[in-house]
Amino acid sequence: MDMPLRALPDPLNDYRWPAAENEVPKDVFSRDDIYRRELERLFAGPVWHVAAHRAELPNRCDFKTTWVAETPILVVQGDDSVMRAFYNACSHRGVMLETRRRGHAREFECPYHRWLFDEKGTLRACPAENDFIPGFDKADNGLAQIRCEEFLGLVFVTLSDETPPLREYLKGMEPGLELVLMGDGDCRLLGYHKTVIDANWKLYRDNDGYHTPLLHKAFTWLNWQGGKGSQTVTEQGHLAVTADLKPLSDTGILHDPSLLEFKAAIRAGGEGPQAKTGVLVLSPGTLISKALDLPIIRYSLPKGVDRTEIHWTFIAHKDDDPEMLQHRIRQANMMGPSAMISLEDAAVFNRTQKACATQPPNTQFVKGFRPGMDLAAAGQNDEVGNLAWWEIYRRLMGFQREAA
Amino acid sequence: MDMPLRALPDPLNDYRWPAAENEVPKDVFSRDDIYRRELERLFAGPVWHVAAHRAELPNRCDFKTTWVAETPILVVQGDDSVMRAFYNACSHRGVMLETRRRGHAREFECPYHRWLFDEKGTLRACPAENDFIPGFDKADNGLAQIRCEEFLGLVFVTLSDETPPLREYLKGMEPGLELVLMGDGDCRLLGYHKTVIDANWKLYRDNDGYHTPLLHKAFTWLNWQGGKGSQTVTEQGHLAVTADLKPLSDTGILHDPSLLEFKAAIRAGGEGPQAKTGVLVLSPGTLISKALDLPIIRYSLPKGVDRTEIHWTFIAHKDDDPEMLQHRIRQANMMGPSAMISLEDAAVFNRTQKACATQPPNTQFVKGFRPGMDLAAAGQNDEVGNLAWWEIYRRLMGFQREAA
Amino acid sequence: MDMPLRALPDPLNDYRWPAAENEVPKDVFSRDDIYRRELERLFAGPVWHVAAHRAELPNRCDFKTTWVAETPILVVQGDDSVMRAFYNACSHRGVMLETRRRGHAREFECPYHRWLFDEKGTLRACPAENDFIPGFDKADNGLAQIRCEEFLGLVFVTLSDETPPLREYLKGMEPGLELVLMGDGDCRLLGYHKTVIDANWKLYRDNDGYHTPLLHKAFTWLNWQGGKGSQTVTEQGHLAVTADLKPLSDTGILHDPSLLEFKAAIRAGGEGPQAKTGVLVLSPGTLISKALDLPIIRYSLPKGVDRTEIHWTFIAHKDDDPEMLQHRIRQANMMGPSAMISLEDAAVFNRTQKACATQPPNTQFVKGFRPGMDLAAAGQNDEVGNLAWWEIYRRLMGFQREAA
Amino acid sequence: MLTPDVLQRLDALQLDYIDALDSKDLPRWLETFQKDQGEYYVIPGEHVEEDLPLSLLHDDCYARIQDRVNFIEKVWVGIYEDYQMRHFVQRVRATPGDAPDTYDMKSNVSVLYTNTEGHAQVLAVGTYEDRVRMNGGAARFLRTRVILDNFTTPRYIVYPL
Amino acid sequence: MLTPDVLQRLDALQLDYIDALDSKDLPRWLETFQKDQGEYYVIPGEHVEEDLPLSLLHDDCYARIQDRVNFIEKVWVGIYEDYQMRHFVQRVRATPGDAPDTYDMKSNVSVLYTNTEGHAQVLAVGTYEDRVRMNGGAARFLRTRVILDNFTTPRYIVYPL
Amino acid sequence: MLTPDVLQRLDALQLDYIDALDSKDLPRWLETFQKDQGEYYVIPGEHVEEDLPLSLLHDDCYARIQDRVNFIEKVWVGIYEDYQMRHFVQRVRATPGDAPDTYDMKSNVSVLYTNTEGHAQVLAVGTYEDRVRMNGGAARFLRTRVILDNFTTPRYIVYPL
Ligand code: FES
Ligand code: FES
Ligand code: FES
Ligand SMILES: [Fe+3]
Ligand SMILES: [Fe+3]
Ligand SMILES: [Fe+3]
Repeated sequence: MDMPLRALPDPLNDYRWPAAENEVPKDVFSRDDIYRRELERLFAGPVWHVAAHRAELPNRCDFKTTWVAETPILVVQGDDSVMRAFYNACSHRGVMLETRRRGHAREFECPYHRWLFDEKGTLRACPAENDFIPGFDKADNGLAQIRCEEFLGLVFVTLSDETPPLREYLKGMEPGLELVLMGDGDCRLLGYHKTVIDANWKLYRDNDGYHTPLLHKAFTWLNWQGGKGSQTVTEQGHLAVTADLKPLSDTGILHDPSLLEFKAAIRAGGEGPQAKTGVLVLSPGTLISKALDLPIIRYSLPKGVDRTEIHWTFIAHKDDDPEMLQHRIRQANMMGPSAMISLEDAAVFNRTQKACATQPPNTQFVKGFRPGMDLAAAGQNDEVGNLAWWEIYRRLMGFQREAA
Repeated sequence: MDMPLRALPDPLNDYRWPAAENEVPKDVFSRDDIYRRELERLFAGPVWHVAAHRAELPNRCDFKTTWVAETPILVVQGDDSVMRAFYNACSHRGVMLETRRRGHAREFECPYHRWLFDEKGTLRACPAENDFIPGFDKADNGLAQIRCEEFLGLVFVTLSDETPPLREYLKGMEPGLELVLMGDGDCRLLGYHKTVIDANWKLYRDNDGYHTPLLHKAFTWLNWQGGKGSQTVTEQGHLAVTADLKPLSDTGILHDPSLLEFKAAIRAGGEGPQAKTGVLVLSPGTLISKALDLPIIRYSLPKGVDRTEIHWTFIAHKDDDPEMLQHRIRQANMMGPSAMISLEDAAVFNRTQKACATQPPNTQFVKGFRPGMDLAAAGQNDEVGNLAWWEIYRRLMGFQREAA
Repeated sequence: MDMPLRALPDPLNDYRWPAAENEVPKDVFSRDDIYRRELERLFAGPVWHVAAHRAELPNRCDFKTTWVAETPILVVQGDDSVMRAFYNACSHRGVMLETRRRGHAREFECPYHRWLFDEKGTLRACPAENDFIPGFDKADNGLAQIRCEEFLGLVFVTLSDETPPLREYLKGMEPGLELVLMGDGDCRLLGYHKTVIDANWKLYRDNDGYHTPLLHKAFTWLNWQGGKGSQTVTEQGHLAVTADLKPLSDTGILHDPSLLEFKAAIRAGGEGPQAKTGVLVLSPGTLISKALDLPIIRYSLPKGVDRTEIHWTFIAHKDDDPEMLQHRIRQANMMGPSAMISLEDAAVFNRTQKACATQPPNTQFVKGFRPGMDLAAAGQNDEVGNLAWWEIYRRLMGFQREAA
Repeated sequence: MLTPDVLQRLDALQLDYIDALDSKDLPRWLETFQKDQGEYYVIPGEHVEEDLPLSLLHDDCYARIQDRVNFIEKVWVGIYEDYQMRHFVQRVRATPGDAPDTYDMKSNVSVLYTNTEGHAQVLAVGTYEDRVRMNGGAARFLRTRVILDNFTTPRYIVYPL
Repeated sequence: MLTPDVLQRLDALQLDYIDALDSKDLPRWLETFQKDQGEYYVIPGEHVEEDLPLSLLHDDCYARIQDRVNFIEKVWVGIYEDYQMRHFVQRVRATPGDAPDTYDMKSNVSVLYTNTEGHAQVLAVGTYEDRVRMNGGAARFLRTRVILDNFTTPRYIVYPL
Repeated sequence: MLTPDVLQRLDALQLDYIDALDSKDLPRWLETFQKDQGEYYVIPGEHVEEDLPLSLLHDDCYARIQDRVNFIEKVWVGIYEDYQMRHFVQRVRATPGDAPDTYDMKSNVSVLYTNTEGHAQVLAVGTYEDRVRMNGGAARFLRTRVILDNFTTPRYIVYPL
C-alpha cells in the first residue's frame, strides 16, 4: 500500500464516471490503478470494516489476525475484555508479529530481536535497550493501534481518523443487525467456509433482490416462495433486505426436507424477530445474513484487483440447545460457497470479471430504477439498492461524472 | 482493457523507435505499458482478427467463444447461415453469457437475471420488464455486436469502426488463402493442439524464411529439400510464403516415411494448387499454413505481455475421402506444438522472451535487407518480410523513430 | 528492464525518504515502481555484482549462466583462463544463447539461425552471410560484453561504464574476503542450496549483529557463545563482521556435536586466520561468510519486487584433505535455507514482506544508533551497520529526504 | 493386519468412488455409500485443528447425499463454470472397525482439476477417513470424511471431493 | 476380477513405462510396447468430449514410435528447454481384453515437471487407457492412449507422457 | 521378484514414514529408521546431474537425525511459518539389497503443502532411493535418499521430506 503521505500525481484524475445515474463502469472491476487508489482512499479511508465478531475470540487474551486489503491486522481481546486492533507488525523493524489465524496469547514476542508486547500492544521488553538510540522510550514504541469499536459483538476497525463514530456510521442498520445477530449478538463460532473468487471485491458486495429468485433455481425447483419483506438503504450505502425466507413446505422433491426447517420460527410460533430472515450489506464489503436458522458473516478480503477471498463465518447463539446447534450446522448446506442456494453467486461474479473488457463499457441497473428517485425507497426485489453505495464510492474515489 | 473513451496522458509518448529500419526494440516484447497500449490501439484498433473458421461452427446455431486479447467474443452462425460476432457479455450487468468453448444453441440465457437472447443477439425476454427504467426497450438492449466478415470460411472480426472492409484489408493474400484453404475453404474441423508459450504474442508472428532450414534440423537430418517458392508482402503487413515443402524422398532414416507423403500432390500428378505448400501470416497475429497435406490455422491469443496461448486448429476438406482424412490426422505429427518440424519454434520464442533485458537493446534483421529496399520484394529465405508489419505496428502504436 | 536511453518522466520524483537517519520506509520493499527504478539505477547502475566464483567454472571453456535482476548473463572462462561475461542473448535476434546452468563449451551456437560464437564472444560464423545487410561485419556482431573483474576467484560484473574499478569498489573488504575465502580463494565447488523467499531482495541483505543471538535460538539452546569480533563498514556500504563463531563446547544436548567442530582452527592450534569466522555483505546483494569450517557465497537473485531466489553456494578449499572435505559437507547442516542456525532468517524476511502496508510507515534501526554518528564505527552487535548502505541506496535511487 | 483380499476390496471401493467422481457419474458415486446409512462430510483442516464443529459439506444422512446429487444434476446446470477432476488416493492405514464387518481406512488424497480452457491446478489435498461395511463381497462406505488441508478452496466446489 | 499375479504384472509394466520416461530412457520406454504392434496416442480431453478425431501425438504404428524416439534423441537436442518429469499413476480398472491374453486397463495419471531452474509445476493430468498383451511372463503395451484433461499444455511437450 | 509379503512390509514402512511426517509426528518418523544406523539425505537433483557432493539435508548418522527432530521441536518453534504436508509415493522398483535381509527400493514422491491461510501448492517432487533392513517382521530404513527434482524449493524446508 502506498502511504498516503506520499501521494503521487495520478492519471486517474481524468477518469470519468458515466452520466447516467443507473450505470457503473465495468473497468472499476479490472483496472489495477483503480484498485491501488481504493487501497488509499477506500480501505484506508473513512469507512468501518468488520474485522471480527467476538465469537471468534470469545475469551480474554484471545486474538484473531485478518486483513484490511493489504494491511495485516491483529485483533485482541484484552484481559479487560476490551477489543483492540493493531497493525500486525513489530514496531521495531516491521516483522509480522503474529502468524496464526486465531489463538490465545498474553504476550506477543517478535522473533527477530525478541521485542515483547502485551495483549494491549504495550512494548514490555526489548533486549539491550540501554544501547538504543538516545531518548528511546518503550512507551512510544508499542504496537500502532487501530481505531476499533464494537456493536453486537461485531468488531469494526477503521484506518482513518476522519471516519465518523461507529454508531453514526451504522445508523439505520441497527434493527437489521439485531435481526441477523439474533437479538443480542451473543454468539459462538461454528466455523468457516473459505474460498477464492476470481473477481473484484466490489462484485461480491453488489447484491440485488432482483436476482434472487431468478439465479437461484432452487427456489423454483423446490417451489419455495419468499415472503413479504422490506428494504433499507442508508446514507452510508448499507443495505438491509428483510425478505422472509419461509421454510419449505415439503413438496416431496427433497429427500431430506428437515434441512430447511425454520426451527426458531416454529418455536416462536411463527411470530416476532426469531421468525424473520434478512440479509445486510455493510459498506464497504461485509455481508451479514440470517437465512432461516443460519446466521452468517461474510468477510470479503481483496487479494488484488481480480481475486477475493471470501470467509463465510457461521455462528450460533450462545443459548442454543444441542438440537438447535446441530440444526444450524446441518443448515450450512443451504448457504456457503458450495451450498444449495448460494453456489451460483460466485459463478456469476467470476463470469462478470472475465467479461470486463467488453462493450458497452457500463453495466446498467434497470429493475425498479426511476431517474431522480429516492434510492432509499427501492423495493425488495429491485436492483437499485446498490446505487446509493456506488455514489458514495464514486465520491470517495474522486471520480467526476461525465456531462450528461 | 481500458476503454478508449477514457484515454490517459501516456508516458509512452516519449518512447522512441530505433532509427535503423532493420531494427526492432527488444522491450516491445516485455514492457507492460506497451502491452496495455496494444490493447487499445492494436487489438481494439483498425485491424481484422481471425476469430474462427466456419469449420468450427459448421451448422446453423453453432457457436464458438474466443478472445480478442482480453475481450471475450461470441461467434454464432445464425439460423440464416450468417456469421455474427458479439461481445460475450450480457447487456444487463455484464455477466459472460456463454462459457462453453463450442456448442449449439438457439438461445443464450444469462443466469443472473435470466435475460434471454436469440442467436442473432436480440434480447427476447427479460423477467419483470414492466418494472424497468422508463423507456427501456428490448430492441436497444441486444448483445453488442462486433463487425464480422467472412472469407473462404474464415470469420474475421474487428472492434473498430475505422477498419477498412475485409477484402481491402486482405488485398494480395487471396491466392495464398486459396492455396492453404484448399481452394474453396469448405472445410471440416479435425481438432486442436493448444499450448502456452512464455513469450509475447508478437514473437509468435515474427516469422522468417531464413530460419526454416536452420532451426528445424529435421530438414537436414532427413536430407529433406525445400522447393522453389515465392514470398508476398502486403500493405497491411501480411506475409505469404509459398515455398514448396516437397514430400520426403525416402532416405531410410524414418521408420515410417509414409507420414510425409504429399498425397494431394500425388493424386494431382504433382501439378496445380493441390501440389503447393504455403504459410501465411495474417496481421496482427494469425498464421495459416498448408504443409504437404496438412492445413492449419494458428490463433495466437495473448494472455498478458509474456504469455500467449496458441491454438493450432487442424482442418480437412469436406470432400476428403477416408484415406485422405486419415492421412491428414497422421500428418499432424509433422506440425504442431510437439511436432517434428515445429516444436523448435516455441523453444526459440521462449528463449527470446527470457533475454529481452539485454544489450544491445534492439534485434536486427539482416538477411536480405538493403537500406531503402522495397520490402515487398524480399526473397523467400529472407527475414525482412516482417519489417513491413513492424512499420505498421510502429505507426499504429504512435511510436516515433529516433533521429538517425 | 527498461533500457536507460528511453527514460520516462517518473512520478517517483516526488518520493520522499524519512528525515530521521535511522529510518527506512517499508514501501521500498513492496512498491513495484521502486523495483522498476532499481532495475535501471541500481542493478544496471554503478555497482559490482558477484556473478560467480571461479570454483563454479574451474576449467577453461567452462561457463555459468546467471542473472543480474532481469538480465541474463553468461560467464565464461576463456581458453586463456580469463573470465569474461556477456549478455546471454544472440547478437542477431536476441535468443537466449545458453540455457544450461553450468557446463563446458568451446562454442555457443544459437539455434534460431545457427550463428556461432566462440568462448570469447566472437562471432565466428553465420549462415548466408553474403546475403546480409551491406557492411555487415562479424567483428561488430559478437556477443555484447559486460565489464568483468575478478578478486580471489570471485567474478564480479557491472552493467555500467561509470562503476569504479573493482579494487576501489571493494576497498576495505580485502581482509574480510581473504578470511572467508580461506586466504587465496582457490576453491572447489561443493554444491548449492537454492530456495525462494517471498520477500524483497533488500530484506535479504539487511543483516545486523543485533539479531544473531536473539533470533537464532540454537545459540542459547546449545549454550553456544559467540566470541569477540569487529565490524567494518565501507564507503560503498559493504559490511564485514568477524565475530568469532566459536566451536561448541559439548553440553550434551546435541547427539552429534562433531558437526560443530572448528577443524581448521583446531589444526591451526586456535590461532591465525584459519581460526576466524566472518560474514560479509557485499553491496548490493551478495553475502559471503565462513562460519566455522563452512564458507558460503549467497547470491540473492530478485524475481520481482516480492520474490527472491537465494542460491547458497558452498565451497571448499582445493587443498582440503578428504577428512576436511567431508567435514565441510556435514557442516552444511548448520547454515543454509533449512539449516540449524539460518532457517529462521527466511522466516523473518517473509514475515516482514507481508507486513509492509502497515503503520508506522518506516522501520527503525535503534540498537547502537546515535544521531550524527560515524556509521563505520558501529559495533559488532549493532544494527546500524546497514545504514551506510541505505544512504547509498537512497542517493542512487534519487530519493530526497523529507525536511526534518 | 488385514488380508490381501479385504485390502483389495477396500481399494476397489475407493477406486470406484474416485472414478465415479472423475467421470461425473454421480449416481455411481452415490452407490458407493451404504444405502440409507451412508454419510459424507468435507471438513476444513482448520476446523480439526481448532476443534470447530462445522463442515463444508455436511451430509449426515443418506437422504442428504441424494439431495446433493440432485442439486448438481438438476439445479445448478448451466450456471457454474464446469471443471474436470482427477483424484489420486493413497491408503496409509486400514484397520478393522468397531462393529463387525466394518473397517476404518485413512488415505491421503489429492485432486487436480482442469478448467474449461484446459488449464490444470490443485483443487484439493487432504485425507479421507473412511468407515466401510463389507456386505459379503460388496464393500460400501458407511461414512466418508474428507479432511481438507487446503481449507481455502481455489474455487467454489461443485462436485463432491 | 483379475488374479493378483496378473495385476502385479500389469502394474510392473506401467511402472516400468513411467520410470523409463522419468529417466529419459526412451529406448527402454519403447521396449514397453509390443514390438511392431504397439500404438501410442495422446488425445486432448476436449476431443473426447466433442468427438474430434485428432490426437496431439498420434503414433498409430510401431515405426512412428521409433521415429518419435529418434526425433527426441537426434533432432531436437540443444534447442528445447529441457525438463524433468515425474509420473504418478493410479490404476482404477483392469479387465480382460477382447482378445486372448490381452487386458484393458484404465489409470489416472499426473505428471509434475521441473524446469532447468529447479521449479516444479503440473505438466499433465488425465488418464491412461491401455491395452496390454501378456506374452508368457512379459507384458507389453499393444496400445496406450493418454487422455489429457489439461488439453492446453503449459509448455510444449518434448517427451511422451 | 520379491514376495507379496515383503513388498507389503516395504510399503507399510514407506506409508508409516509419510504418515508420520504428514502428521508432524517426528518421533514416529525417527522410528522408521534403523536405530543407531539410519541415515537420511535430501539431495538436489542438480547435484546428481552435475556430480556435486553436497546434500541439502545431510544426516549421515542416526544422531544427526535425532538432532534434526530436536531442532524442529525445540529450537525453531514460533518462528517459522508453519505448513501442512501431504505425501504421495509410488514405488517403482524394489530389489534385494547387497547385504542379507536388506532391500533397495526406488519410489516417485510428490509432496503438496498447505500454508496457514489454507492454500496448497507443490512443495517437492522427486524420488526416494531407500535401503531397508527387514528385522524379522519389522522393516526399518537403513538409508533414505530424497532426490529432489525441484532443487529450488518454493520455500524453506522445515520438516523432512
Ligand atoms: S523486528 Fe521485531 S524485534 Fe526487531
Ligand atoms: S446480468 Fe444478465 S440478466 Fe442480469
Ligand atoms: S537469433 Fe541467433 S542466429 Fe538468429
Ligand atoms: Fe445470490
Ligand atoms: Fe519455424
Ligand atoms: Fe541471521
